[in-house]
Amino acid sequence: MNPWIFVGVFLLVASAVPGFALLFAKYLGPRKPTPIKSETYECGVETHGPTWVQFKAQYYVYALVFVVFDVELVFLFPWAIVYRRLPFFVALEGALFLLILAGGLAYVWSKGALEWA
Amino acid sequence: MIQPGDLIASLGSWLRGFLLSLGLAPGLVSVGLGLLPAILLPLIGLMMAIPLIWLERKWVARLQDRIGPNRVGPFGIFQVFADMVKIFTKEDLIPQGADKIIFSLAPVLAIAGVVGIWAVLPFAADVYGVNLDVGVLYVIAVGTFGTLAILLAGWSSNNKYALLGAYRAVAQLITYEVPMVLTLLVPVLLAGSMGLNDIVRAQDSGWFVLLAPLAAIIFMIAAQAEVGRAPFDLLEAESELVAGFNIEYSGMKFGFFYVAEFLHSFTFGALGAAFFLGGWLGPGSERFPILGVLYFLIKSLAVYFVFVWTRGTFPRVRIDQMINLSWKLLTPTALGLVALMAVAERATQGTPPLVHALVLLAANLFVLFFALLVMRSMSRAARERLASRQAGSGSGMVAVGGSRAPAGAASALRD
Amino acid sequence: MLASRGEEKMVPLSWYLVFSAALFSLGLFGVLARRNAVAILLGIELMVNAVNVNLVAFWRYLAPTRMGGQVFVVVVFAVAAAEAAVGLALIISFARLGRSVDADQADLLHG
Amino acid sequence: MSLAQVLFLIVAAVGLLSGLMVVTVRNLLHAALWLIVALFSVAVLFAMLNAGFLAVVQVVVYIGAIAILIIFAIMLTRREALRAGAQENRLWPVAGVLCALVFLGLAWSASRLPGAQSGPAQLPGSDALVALGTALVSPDQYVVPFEVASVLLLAALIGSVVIAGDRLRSR
Repeated sequence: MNPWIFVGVFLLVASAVPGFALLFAKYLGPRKPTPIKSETYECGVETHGPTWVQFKAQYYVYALVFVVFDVELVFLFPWAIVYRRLPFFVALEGALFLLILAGGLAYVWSKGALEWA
Repeated sequence: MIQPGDLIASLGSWLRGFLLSLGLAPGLVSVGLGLLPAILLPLIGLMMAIPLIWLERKWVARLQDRIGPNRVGPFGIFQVFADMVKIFTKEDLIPQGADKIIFSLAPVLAIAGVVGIWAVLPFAADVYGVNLDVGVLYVIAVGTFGTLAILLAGWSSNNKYALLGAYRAVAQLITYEVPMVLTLLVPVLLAGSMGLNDIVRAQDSGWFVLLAPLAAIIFMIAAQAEVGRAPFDLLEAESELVAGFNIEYSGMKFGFFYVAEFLHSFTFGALGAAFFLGGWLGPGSERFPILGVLYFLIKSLAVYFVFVWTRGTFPRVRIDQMINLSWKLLTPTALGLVALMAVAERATQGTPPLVHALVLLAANLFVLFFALLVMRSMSRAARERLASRQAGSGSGMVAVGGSRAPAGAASALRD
Repeated sequence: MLASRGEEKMVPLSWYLVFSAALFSLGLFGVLARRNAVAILLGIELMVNAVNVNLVAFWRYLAPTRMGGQVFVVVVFAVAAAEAAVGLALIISFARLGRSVDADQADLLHG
Repeated sequence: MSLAQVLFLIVAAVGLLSGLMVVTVRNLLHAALWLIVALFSVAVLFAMLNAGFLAVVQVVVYIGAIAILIIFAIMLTRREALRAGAQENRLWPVAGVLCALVFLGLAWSASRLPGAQSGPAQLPGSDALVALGTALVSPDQYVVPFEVASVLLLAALIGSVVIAGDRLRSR
């Protein structure tokens, strides 16, 4: 049997159970909505202006660096499981791959893109 | 002498016989029995949250010189059930302007993103959901649903603080995913497989924590940040963001985020046990699967305890410190470690196990020493720059952000 | 293993190809019809995914012993990530210039 | 109809429906979320095609990284997007007809392909993951594309930080 069938059923159950629990809780609890109750919560102060505050663009740069790192690292996994069966320079190949990554990190760092401020 | 029977296997064969006696087709029975764990395991995983929440609350309370829950039942063990009753019967509030479907979807995703990992956890030699050949990557993939859940929760709440909390949370999660993935490469390198059960088996000759202690340490730090607990609880910093991304959630939906957090911490404990502490390995675990499960649980709880200990002890770090710790300390260190470990591992292939272990250990210590050396010189430079700036007040702009951070990182690591 | 239980009826290769063609066309429609540059990028992602489905289906049905199909998909992943990173950076940079995210307005180099 | 076929049809329907939503929904963030659903159904198709590694990588790379990057970008450019008027080009019906023609052409040629109605080939007994890893790093196979891809990603990182970084910083 394809192991992914198991994974599929597992994930289905893992998301169906909380889903049903939510439905259950919805009908179990009281429901008396009032305008005050459903207001946006800001510790009692009335909310002011649009929710979509301009957010710090720095978050985007982290996401950018993350994407590149994530993609490269994922491709190291197939290398990691075979490199022992292959000649020695294959290990060096992976190390070279990591070195390219380190170069990218060093560039981004020196460019100041990792600074929070 | 009691027959060393496998409890689960005998139960399974009994069930199979029972179902066949009911007159069901054999093919259907074996498919159904194969999928039975897929239905039971997530339920068990969710149920695990009940004792875990009680245990952790008691632990943290003792660490902080409090008593913790002690009202409902002996030692407060029924506190969680009381909470469950309360949470089930609370009103289901949806704030105005919220994106209703996404608002309700986010907690479900958060739970699925944690419980999904349990599909590949190796509880004992033959007790596991499925031994995927891409197990480690599967763990990372399922984890991305947790990130998505937080982003959706923050976005759909129509609340500024929720949105800010979600941005912070996502920045933190993706930042710490890089060193996490890097350190997960180390067990894969050493075991030559991505299946979690294969990784456990590969530790028969020595736990990976002995071969790669530095990887284990980085894994622990990154895991703590991935779960988002103190000292990395910026995503729900009460004093700054009210409650972070889940501010508008109440009742059962909040309960799911809460449960997901506790389960996530324990699940990372279980992963740490499987990757670095030999999982279910132990005397007699091959013959008695129940012993293997016991070993695995004990080791998981041990790692989990370290997480709880950290949570109960440290104050929250600043956001720039948090970001810098990952990008400027953990990631470069992990990069160097993986590269060096790969070369060292390949070079010592075929040598006696002791030599092999010692070489790998030396590689770890070398990387650790080098990282600490660089960090020390950097924080010294930062201190000097700070001192000179205070001396000649306002003598030009000085970039502070990057230099202050390693000092924070240093103190985080030293402790 | 769903697809290799000999007696059962299999999913024929053409189903995958038709699915991928439909997904590709949807992506193409997004690229052609949308004005927002980010939306155009979403369409491109759909098209790339359609191509990937084709590659994997051909690998599985025609040449499962040679890993070329899977390697090609891996490279496509890398290219897609690079494309998204640079494309979005361009769009954000353009939006920050105080202009819009409308792809028709991106005519800075227009003499 | 067999179980595999039913499963395929469900997954394909979900994928196409969400693909349609991606290109038609007005709210860009909803479009991005539908894109995630479409990407996930493609991952399920990969798993059904016995390409487990690619299925997992699809989730990690596309949903975990690229989709989040896109959502961040949408949030960053939201003000500018609101200012823009119509979502569609004036000529969108033409585009629709064109795409329908493309689909018909592709589907027609796909059905005429030799072996299009055939079942899957026999999987080799050996571990596909090991084969993939070997193929990626063996010099006589695909090591050059593999390393070039990593250099490409490095170039993308540098390029996008240069493009976006300074502009973001100066704000």
